[in-house]
Amino acid sequence: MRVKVIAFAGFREILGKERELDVKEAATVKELLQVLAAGSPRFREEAFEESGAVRDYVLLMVNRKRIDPQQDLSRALVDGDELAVFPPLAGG
Amino acid sequence: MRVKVIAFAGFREILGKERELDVKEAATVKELLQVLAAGSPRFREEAFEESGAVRDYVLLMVNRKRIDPQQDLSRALVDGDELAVFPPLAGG
Amino acid sequence: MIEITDSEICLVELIKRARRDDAGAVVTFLGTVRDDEDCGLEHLEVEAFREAALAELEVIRQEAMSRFALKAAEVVHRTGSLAVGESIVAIVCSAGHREEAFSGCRYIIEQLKRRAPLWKKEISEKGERWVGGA
Amino acid sequence: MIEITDSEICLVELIKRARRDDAGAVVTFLGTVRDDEDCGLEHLEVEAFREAALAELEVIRQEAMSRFALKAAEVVHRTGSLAVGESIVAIVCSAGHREEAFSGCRYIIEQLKRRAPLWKKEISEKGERWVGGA
Repeated sequence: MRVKVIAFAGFREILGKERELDVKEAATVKELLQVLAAGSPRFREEAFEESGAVRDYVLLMVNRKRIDPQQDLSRALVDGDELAVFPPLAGG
Repeated sequence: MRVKVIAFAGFREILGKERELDVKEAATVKELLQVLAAGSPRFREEAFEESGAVRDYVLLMVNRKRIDPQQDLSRALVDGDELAVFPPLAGG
Repeated sequence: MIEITDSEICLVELIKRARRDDAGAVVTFLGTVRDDEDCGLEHLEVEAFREAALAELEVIRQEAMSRFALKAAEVVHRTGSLAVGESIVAIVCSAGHREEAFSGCRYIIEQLKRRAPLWKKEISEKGERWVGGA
Repeated sequence: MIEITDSEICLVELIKRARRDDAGAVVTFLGTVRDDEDCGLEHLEVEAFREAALAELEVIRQEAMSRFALKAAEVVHRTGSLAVGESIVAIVCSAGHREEAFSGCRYIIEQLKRRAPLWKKEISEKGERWVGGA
Protein backbone atom coordinates (compact mmCIF):
# COMPACT_ATOMS: atom_id res chain seq x y z
CA MET A 1 0.00 0.00 0.00
CA ARG A 2 1.04 3.59 -0.46
CA VAL A 3 1.37 6.19 2.31
CA LYS A 4 2.51 9.78 2.33
CA VAL A 5 5.15 11.15 4.68
CA ILE A 6 5.48 14.87 5.28
CA ALA A 7 8.15 16.38 7.49
CA PHE A 8 8.74 19.80 9.03
CA ALA A 9 11.54 21.91 10.43
CA GLY A 10 14.65 19.86 11.25
CA PHE A 11 13.02 16.68 10.01
CA ARG A 12 12.15 18.31 6.70
CA GLU A 13 15.83 19.15 6.27
CA ILE A 14 16.65 15.47 6.75
CA LEU A 15 13.75 13.74 5.01
CA GLY A 16 12.56 16.30 2.51
CA LYS A 17 9.19 17.96 2.65
CA GLU A 18 7.02 15.24 1.27
CA ARG A 19 7.33 11.78 -0.20
CA GLU A 20 5.18 8.78 -1.02
CA LEU A 21 6.28 5.33 0.09
CA ASP A 22 5.17 1.80 -0.65
CA VAL A 23 4.97 -0.20 2.55
CA LYS A 24 3.57 -3.61 3.45
CA GLU A 25 -0.17 -3.93 4.18
CA ALA A 26 -1.14 -2.76 7.66
CA ALA A 27 2.33 -1.45 8.46
CA THR A 28 2.35 0.33 11.81
CA VAL A 29 3.46 3.90 12.44
CA LYS A 30 6.61 2.58 14.06
CA GLU A 31 7.37 0.33 11.10
CA LEU A 32 7.00 3.27 8.78
CA LEU A 33 9.43 5.26 10.94
CA GLN A 34 11.85 2.33 10.75
CA VAL A 35 11.59 2.33 6.96
CA LEU A 36 12.49 6.02 7.00
CA ALA A 37 15.39 5.32 9.39
CA ALA A 38 16.68 2.55 7.15
CA GLY A 39 16.97 5.08 4.35
CA SER A 40 18.57 7.82 6.47
CA PRO A 41 21.12 7.25 9.22
CA ARG A 42 20.68 10.90 10.19
CA PHE A 43 16.95 10.38 10.69
CA ARG A 44 17.60 7.19 12.67
CA GLU A 45 19.90 9.10 14.97
CA GLU A 46 17.50 12.02 15.46
CA ALA A 47 14.33 9.98 15.86
CA PHE A 48 15.37 6.78 17.64
CA GLU A 49 17.12 6.08 20.89
CA GLU A 50 19.95 3.51 21.03
CA SER A 51 17.41 1.04 22.38
CA GLY A 52 15.30 1.37 19.25
CA ALA A 53 12.53 3.33 20.99
CA VAL A 54 11.19 6.42 19.23
CA ARG A 55 12.44 9.58 20.96
CA ASP A 56 9.90 11.64 22.94
CA TYR A 57 11.13 14.53 20.93
CA VAL A 58 9.45 13.26 17.75
CA LEU A 59 5.91 14.50 17.25
CA LEU A 60 3.57 12.71 14.91
CA MET A 61 0.24 13.23 13.20
CA VAL A 62 -1.71 10.71 11.17
CA ASN A 63 -4.08 12.41 8.78
CA ARG A 64 -3.53 15.67 10.70
CA LYS A 65 -4.51 14.28 14.09
CA ARG A 66 -1.81 14.12 16.76
CA ILE A 67 -0.98 10.62 17.91
CA ASP A 68 0.44 9.64 21.25
CA PRO A 69 4.00 8.39 20.70
CA GLN A 70 3.73 6.17 23.78
CA GLN A 71 0.53 4.42 22.75
CA ASP A 72 -0.17 4.78 19.08
CA LEU A 73 3.08 3.69 17.46
CA SER A 74 1.56 0.26 16.95
CA ARG A 75 -1.37 1.72 15.08
CA ALA A 76 -1.80 0.08 11.68
CA LEU A 77 -1.82 2.46 8.75
CA VAL A 78 -4.11 2.09 5.76
CA ASP A 79 -3.59 2.89 2.12
CA GLY A 80 -3.51 6.65 1.54
CA ASP A 81 -2.68 7.64 5.12
CA GLU A 82 -0.55 10.69 5.69
CA LEU A 83 2.07 10.65 8.44
CA ALA A 84 3.49 13.99 9.55
CA VAL A 85 6.81 13.97 11.42
CA PHE A 86 8.01 17.07 13.25
CA PRO A 87 10.01 18.32 16.22
CA PRO A 88 8.50 20.17 19.19
CA LEU A 89 6.54 23.29 18.37
CA ALA A 90 8.15 26.71 18.41
CA GLY A 91 6.93 27.35 21.94
CA GLY A 92 8.08 30.57 23.66
CA MET B 1 -5.82 87.93 47.44
CA ARG B 2 -6.65 86.42 44.10
CA VAL B 3 -7.13 82.71 43.39
CA LYS B 4 -8.09 80.78 40.31
CA VAL B 5 -10.86 78.20 40.20
CA ILE B 6 -11.09 75.69 37.39
CA ALA B 7 -13.86 73.14 37.08
CA PHE B 8 -14.43 70.01 35.03
CA ALA B 9 -17.26 67.84 33.76
CA GLY B 10 -20.52 68.43 35.63
CA PHE B 11 -18.93 71.13 37.76
CA ARG B 12 -17.69 72.97 34.68
CA GLU B 13 -21.26 73.04 33.42
CA ILE B 14 -22.29 74.68 36.69
CA LEU B 15 -19.34 76.96 37.45
CA GLY B 16 -17.82 77.59 34.07
CA LYS B 17 -14.41 76.38 33.05
CA GLU B 18 -12.24 78.92 34.77
CA ARG B 19 -12.57 82.04 36.85
CA GLU B 20 -10.50 84.27 39.10
CA LEU B 21 -11.86 85.26 42.48
CA ASP B 22 -10.84 87.75 45.12
CA VAL B 23 -11.00 86.16 48.56
CA LYS B 24 -9.84 87.22 52.01
CA GLU B 25 -6.20 86.60 53.01
CA ALA B 26 -5.50 82.98 54.00
CA ALA B 27 -8.98 81.78 53.04
CA THR B 28 -9.22 78.01 53.35
CA VAL B 29 -10.22 75.59 50.62
CA LYS B 30 -13.57 75.12 52.31
CA GLU B 31 -14.16 78.85 52.54
CA LEU B 32 -13.46 79.17 48.84
CA LEU B 33 -15.97 76.39 48.10
CA GLN B 34 -18.49 78.28 50.25
CA VAL B 35 -17.90 81.44 48.23
CA LEU B 36 -18.64 79.44 45.08
CA ALA B 37 -21.76 77.96 46.70
CA ALA B 38 -22.98 81.40 47.69
CA GLY B 39 -22.90 82.38 44.03
CA SER B 40 -24.55 79.18 42.75
CA PRO B 41 -27.38 77.31 44.50
CA ARG B 42 -26.85 74.50 42.03
CA PHE B 43 -23.21 74.19 43.06
CA ARG B 44 -24.19 74.32 46.73
CA GLU B 45 -26.58 71.45 46.17
CA GLU B 46 -24.11 69.33 44.22
CA ALA B 47 -21.09 69.97 46.42
CA PHE B 48 -22.43 70.26 49.96
CA GLU B 49 -24.50 68.01 52.16
CA GLU B 50 -27.43 69.46 54.12
CA SER B 51 -25.15 69.54 57.16
CA GLY B 52 -22.76 71.86 55.38
CA ALA B 53 -20.07 69.22 54.92
CA VAL B 54 -18.43 68.94 51.51
CA ARG B 55 -19.66 65.83 49.69
CA ASP B 56 -17.22 62.91 49.25
CA TYR B 57 -18.14 63.07 45.64
CA VAL B 58 -16.24 66.35 45.14
CA LEU B 59 -12.62 65.89 44.13
CA LEU B 60 -10.14 68.71 44.57
CA MET B 61 -6.65 69.69 43.51
CA VAL B 62 -4.64 72.66 44.69
CA ASN B 63 -1.99 73.61 42.18
CA ARG B 64 -2.58 70.25 40.45
CA LYS B 65 -1.96 68.11 43.51
CA ARG B 66 -4.88 66.11 44.87
CA ILE B 67 -5.97 67.11 48.35
CA ASP B 68 -7.76 64.95 50.87
CA PRO B 69 -11.31 66.27 51.32
CA GLN B 70 -11.41 64.89 54.84
CA GLN B 71 -8.23 66.54 56.03
CA ASP B 72 -7.19 69.38 53.79
CA LEU B 73 -10.32 71.49 53.56
CA SER B 74 -8.92 73.71 56.28
CA ARG B 75 -5.76 74.31 54.28
CA ALA B 76 -5.10 78.03 53.85
CA LEU B 77 -4.69 79.18 50.27
CA VAL B 78 -2.16 81.76 49.18
CA ASP B 79 -2.33 84.40 46.51
CA GLY B 80 -2.17 82.86 43.02
CA ASP B 81 -3.26 79.37 44.04
CA GLU B 82 -5.31 77.32 41.63
CA LEU B 83 -8.15 75.19 42.91
CA ALA B 84 -9.52 72.50 40.61
CA VAL B 85 -12.98 71.12 41.34
CA PHE B 86 -14.20 67.95 39.65
CA PRO B 87 -16.40 64.88 40.02
CA PRO B 88 -15.09 61.30 40.22
CA LEU B 89 -12.91 60.21 37.33
CA ALA B 90 -14.35 58.39 34.34
CA GLY B 91 -13.40 55.02 35.80
CA GLY B 92 -14.57 51.87 33.95
CA MET C 1 5.26 59.41 25.03
CA ILE C 2 2.01 60.80 26.39
CA GLU C 3 -0.52 62.69 24.31
CA ILE C 4 -3.96 64.15 24.92
CA THR C 5 -5.46 65.22 21.66
CA ASP C 6 -8.59 66.35 19.87
CA SER C 7 -7.44 64.56 16.72
CA GLU C 8 -8.10 61.00 15.69
CA ILE C 9 -5.68 58.49 17.21
CA CYS C 10 -3.28 56.92 14.71
CA LEU C 11 -2.48 53.52 16.14
CA VAL C 12 -0.02 52.61 13.39
CA GLU C 13 2.06 55.62 14.29
CA LEU C 14 2.06 54.63 17.98
CA ILE C 15 3.09 51.08 17.22
CA LYS C 16 5.87 52.34 15.00
CA ARG C 17 7.13 54.48 17.88
CA ALA C 18 6.98 51.56 20.33
CA ARG C 19 8.81 48.99 18.21
CA ARG C 20 12.36 48.09 19.22
CA ASP C 21 14.75 45.56 17.74
CA ASP C 22 15.18 44.01 21.19
CA ALA C 23 11.43 43.83 21.84
CA GLY C 24 9.74 40.57 20.87
CA ALA C 25 6.26 41.55 22.02
CA VAL C 26 4.04 44.56 21.45
CA VAL C 27 0.69 44.70 23.23
CA THR C 28 -1.90 47.31 22.35
CA PHE C 29 -5.05 48.35 24.15
CA LEU C 30 -7.62 50.36 22.29
CA GLY C 31 -10.65 51.68 24.15
CA THR C 32 -13.46 52.56 21.76
CA VAL C 33 -16.83 54.25 22.03
CA ARG C 34 -19.29 51.41 22.60
CA ASP C 35 -22.98 51.45 21.89
CA ASP C 36 -24.66 48.84 24.02
CA GLU C 37 -27.67 47.50 22.19
CA ASP C 38 -30.27 49.22 24.29
CA CYS C 39 -28.59 52.56 24.86
CA GLY C 40 -28.85 54.34 21.54
CA LEU C 41 -25.62 56.24 22.18
CA GLU C 42 -25.26 59.13 19.79
CA HIS C 43 -21.86 60.35 20.77
CA LEU C 44 -19.43 60.78 23.61
CA GLU C 45 -17.80 63.95 24.90
CA VAL C 46 -14.43 63.47 26.52
CA GLU C 47 -12.98 66.15 28.77
CA ALA C 48 -9.56 66.30 30.38
CA PHE C 49 -7.84 68.39 33.01
CA ARG C 50 -5.12 68.46 30.45
CA GLU C 51 -2.00 69.50 32.39
CA ALA C 52 -2.84 67.32 35.39
CA ALA C 53 -3.74 64.35 33.20
CA LEU C 54 -0.51 64.62 31.20
CA ALA C 55 1.51 64.70 34.43
CA GLU C 56 -0.36 61.77 35.98
CA LEU C 57 -0.11 59.69 32.82
CA GLU C 58 3.62 60.30 32.66
CA VAL C 59 3.95 59.05 36.24
CA ILE C 60 1.89 55.96 35.39
CA ARG C 61 3.97 55.38 32.26
CA GLN C 62 7.21 55.54 34.24
CA GLU C 63 5.83 53.14 36.85
CA ALA C 64 4.91 50.65 34.14
CA MET C 65 8.27 51.02 32.36
CA SER C 66 10.21 50.12 35.47
CA ARG C 67 7.86 47.54 37.00
CA PHE C 68 7.58 45.50 33.83
CA ALA C 69 10.92 46.27 32.19
CA LEU C 70 9.18 47.72 29.16
CA LYS C 71 11.22 48.84 26.18
CA ALA C 72 8.64 51.50 25.30
CA ALA C 73 5.19 52.68 26.31
CA GLU C 74 3.00 55.06 24.34
CA VAL C 75 -0.28 56.51 25.57
CA VAL C 76 -2.73 58.70 23.66
CA HIS C 77 -6.10 59.86 24.99
CA ARG C 78 -8.72 61.58 22.89
CA THR C 79 -10.73 64.56 24.00
CA GLY C 80 -13.69 66.24 22.35
CA SER C 81 -16.67 64.76 20.58
CA LEU C 82 -16.42 61.10 19.55
CA ALA C 83 -18.75 58.93 17.50
CA VAL C 84 -19.55 55.27 18.19
CA GLY C 85 -16.60 53.10 17.17
CA GLU C 86 -13.97 55.84 17.50
CA SER C 87 -10.93 55.29 19.68
CA ILE C 88 -10.93 56.99 23.09
CA VAL C 89 -7.58 55.77 24.30
CA ALA C 90 -4.68 53.80 22.87
CA ILE C 91 -1.84 52.26 24.85
CA VAL C 92 1.07 50.45 23.23
CA CYS C 93 3.72 48.62 25.26
CA SER C 94 6.72 46.77 23.93
CA ALA C 95 8.90 44.41 25.92
CA GLY C 96 11.35 41.58 25.45
CA HIS C 97 8.65 39.01 26.10
CA ARG C 98 4.89 38.88 26.04
CA GLU C 99 4.34 38.48 29.78
CA GLU C 100 5.74 41.96 30.49
CA ALA C 101 4.11 43.60 27.49
CA PHE C 102 0.65 42.33 28.54
CA SER C 103 1.18 43.25 32.19
CA GLY C 104 2.49 46.72 31.39
CA CYS C 105 -0.37 47.51 29.04
CA ARG C 106 -2.92 46.26 31.56
CA TYR C 107 -1.29 48.25 34.35
CA ILE C 108 -1.41 51.50 32.40
CA ILE C 109 -5.09 51.25 31.44
CA GLU C 110 -6.14 50.27 34.98
CA GLN C 111 -4.20 53.12 36.56
CA LEU C 112 -5.35 55.58 33.92
CA LYS C 113 -8.97 54.74 34.69
CA ARG C 114 -8.31 55.15 38.39
CA ARG C 115 -6.03 58.17 38.48
CA ALA C 116 -6.14 60.33 35.37
CA PRO C 117 -8.43 63.38 35.50
CA LEU C 118 -10.56 62.53 32.48
CA TRP C 119 -14.33 62.46 32.14
CA LYS C 120 -16.82 61.17 29.64
CA LYS C 121 -20.30 62.37 28.92
CA GLU C 122 -22.66 60.05 27.09
CA ILE C 123 -25.14 61.72 24.81
CA SER C 124 -27.87 59.24 23.91
CA GLU C 125 -31.51 59.17 22.86
CA LYS C 126 -32.33 59.20 26.55
CA GLY C 127 -30.36 62.36 27.34
CA GLU C 128 -26.96 63.24 28.70
CA ARG C 129 -25.00 61.63 31.49
CA TRP C 130 -21.51 62.12 32.89
CA VAL C 131 -19.85 58.75 33.34
CA GLY C 132 -18.48 58.65 36.85
CA GLY C 133 -19.38 62.31 37.20
CA ALA C 134 -22.00 64.89 38.25
CA MET D 1 -10.46 34.91 10.77
CA ILE D 2 -7.29 32.86 10.63
CA GLU D 3 -4.49 33.45 8.15
CA ILE D 4 -1.07 31.98 7.57
CA THR D 5 0.78 34.04 5.03
CA ASP D 6 4.11 34.76 3.40
CA SER D 7 3.15 38.45 3.11
CA GLU D 8 3.73 41.22 5.61
CA ILE D 9 1.06 41.44 8.31
CA CYS D 10 -1.18 44.49 8.05
CA LEU D 11 -2.28 45.19 11.61
CA VAL D 12 -4.52 48.10 10.65
CA GLU D 13 -6.54 45.81 8.43
CA LEU D 14 -6.91 43.27 11.25
CA ILE D 15 -8.04 45.88 13.72
CA LYS D 16 -10.55 47.20 11.23
CA ARG D 17 -11.95 43.68 10.88
CA ALA D 18 -12.16 43.21 14.66
CA ARG D 19 -13.93 46.47 15.50
CA ARG D 20 -17.60 46.28 16.50
CA ASP D 21 -19.96 49.01 17.61
CA ASP D 22 -20.77 46.99 20.73
CA ALA D 23 -17.10 46.37 21.57
CA GLY D 24 -15.48 48.87 23.91
CA ALA D 25 -12.08 47.20 24.03
CA VAL D 26 -9.66 45.93 21.40
CA VAL D 27 -6.48 44.21 22.53
CA THR D 28 -3.70 43.41 20.11
CA PHE D 29 -0.69 41.18 20.48
CA LEU D 30 2.14 41.52 18.03
CA GLY D 31 5.05 39.08 18.19
CA THR D 32 8.10 40.47 16.43
CA VAL D 33 11.52 39.16 15.46
CA ARG D 34 13.77 40.10 18.36
CA ASP D 35 17.50 40.50 18.27
CA ASP D 36 18.85 40.03 21.77
CA GLU D 37 21.93 42.15 22.17
CA ASP D 38 24.44 39.35 22.07
CA CYS D 39 22.88 37.13 19.44
CA GLY D 40 23.50 38.94 16.20
CA LEU D 41 20.35 37.53 14.66
CA GLU D 42 20.33 37.98 10.92
CA HIS D 43 16.92 36.64 10.11
CA LEU D 44 14.28 34.15 11.07
CA GLU D 45 12.70 31.42 8.96
CA VAL D 46 9.17 30.48 9.93
CA GLU D 47 7.68 27.21 8.77
CA ALA D 48 4.13 25.94 9.20
CA PHE D 49 2.29 22.67 8.71
CA ARG D 50 -0.19 24.91 7.04
CA GLU D 51 -3.40 22.87 6.94
CA ALA D 52 -2.95 21.50 10.45
CA ALA D 53 -2.01 24.92 11.85
CA LEU D 54 -5.04 26.61 10.25
CA ALA D 55 -7.33 23.97 11.74
CA GLU D 56 -5.74 24.17 15.19
CA LEU D 57 -5.81 27.97 15.21
CA GLU D 58 -9.48 27.96 14.28
CA VAL D 59 -10.19 25.65 17.21
CA ILE D 60 -8.22 27.95 19.54
CA ARG D 61 -10.04 30.98 18.16
CA GLN D 62 -13.43 29.39 18.79
CA GLU D 63 -12.40 28.45 22.33
CA ALA D 64 -11.37 32.03 23.04
CA MET D 65 -14.52 33.48 21.46
CA SER D 66 -16.80 31.47 23.72
CA ARG D 67 -14.72 31.46 26.92
CA PHE D 68 -14.26 35.23 26.94
CA ALA D 69 -17.40 36.34 25.12
CA LEU D 70 -15.32 38.01 22.43
CA LYS D 71 -17.03 40.00 19.71
CA ALA D 72 -14.26 39.16 17.24
CA ALA D 73 -10.85 37.51 17.10
CA GLU D 74 -8.38 37.75 14.23
CA VAL D 75 -5.16 35.78 13.98
CA VAL D 76 -2.43 36.06 11.35
CA HIS D 77 0.85 34.15 11.40
CA ARG D 78 3.73 34.84 9.05
CA THR D 79 5.78 32.18 7.34
CA GLY D 80 8.93 32.51 5.30
CA SER D 81 12.00 34.65 5.85
CA LEU D 82 11.66 37.53 8.35
CA ALA D 83 14.06 40.32 9.27
CA VAL D 84 14.61 41.70 12.77
CA GLY D 85 11.65 43.88 13.77
CA GLU D 86 9.15 42.23 11.43
CA SER D 87 5.90 40.84 12.79
CA ILE D 88 5.69 37.07 13.19
CA VAL D 89 2.18 36.88 14.58
CA ALA D 90 -0.67 39.30 15.19
CA ILE D 91 -3.74 38.61 17.30
CA VAL D 92 -6.58 41.10 17.68
CA CYS D 93 -9.49 40.53 20.07
CA SER D 94 -12.46 42.79 20.63
CA ALA D 95 -14.92 42.51 23.49
CA GLY D 96 -17.46 44.55 25.38
CA HIS D 97 -14.96 45.28 28.14
CA ARG D 98 -11.21 45.22 28.55
CA GLU D 99 -11.03 42.26 30.94
CA GLU D 100 -12.32 39.87 28.29
CA ALA D 101 -10.33 41.41 25.46
CA PHE D 102 -7.04 41.05 27.38
CA SER D 103 -7.85 37.50 28.53
CA GLY D 104 -8.92 36.38 25.08
CA CYS D 105 -5.80 37.76 23.40
CA ARG D 106 -3.56 36.20 26.03
CA TYR D 107 -5.33 32.86 25.73
CA ILE D 108 -4.89 32.73 21.97
CA ILE D 109 -1.16 33.48 21.99
CA GLU D 110 -0.48 31.00 24.81
CA GLN D 111 -2.41 28.21 23.09
CA LEU D 112 -0.90 29.05 19.70
CA LYS D 113 2.59 28.66 21.15
CA ARG D 114 1.62 25.36 22.75
CA ARG D 115 -0.51 23.76 20.06
CA ALA D 116 -0.01 25.19 16.58
CA PRO D 117 2.41 23.30 14.32
CA LEU D 118 4.75 26.18 13.59
CA TRP D 119 8.53 26.33 13.80
CA LYS D 120 11.17 29.00 13.74
CA LYS D 121 14.75 28.80 12.65
CA GLU D 122 17.13 31.48 13.82
CA ILE D 123 19.89 32.37 11.42
CA SER D 124 22.57 34.35 13.26
CA GLU D 125 26.27 35.10 13.09
CA LYS D 126 26.77 31.93 15.12
CA GLY D 127 24.91 29.66 12.72
CA GLU D 128 21.44 28.21 12.41
CA ARG D 129 19.16 26.81 15.07
CA TRP D 130 15.59 25.52 15.12
CA VAL D 131 13.76 27.06 18.04
CA GLY D 132 12.09 24.23 19.92
CA GLY D 133 13.16 21.89 17.12
CA ALA D 134 15.81 19.52 15.75
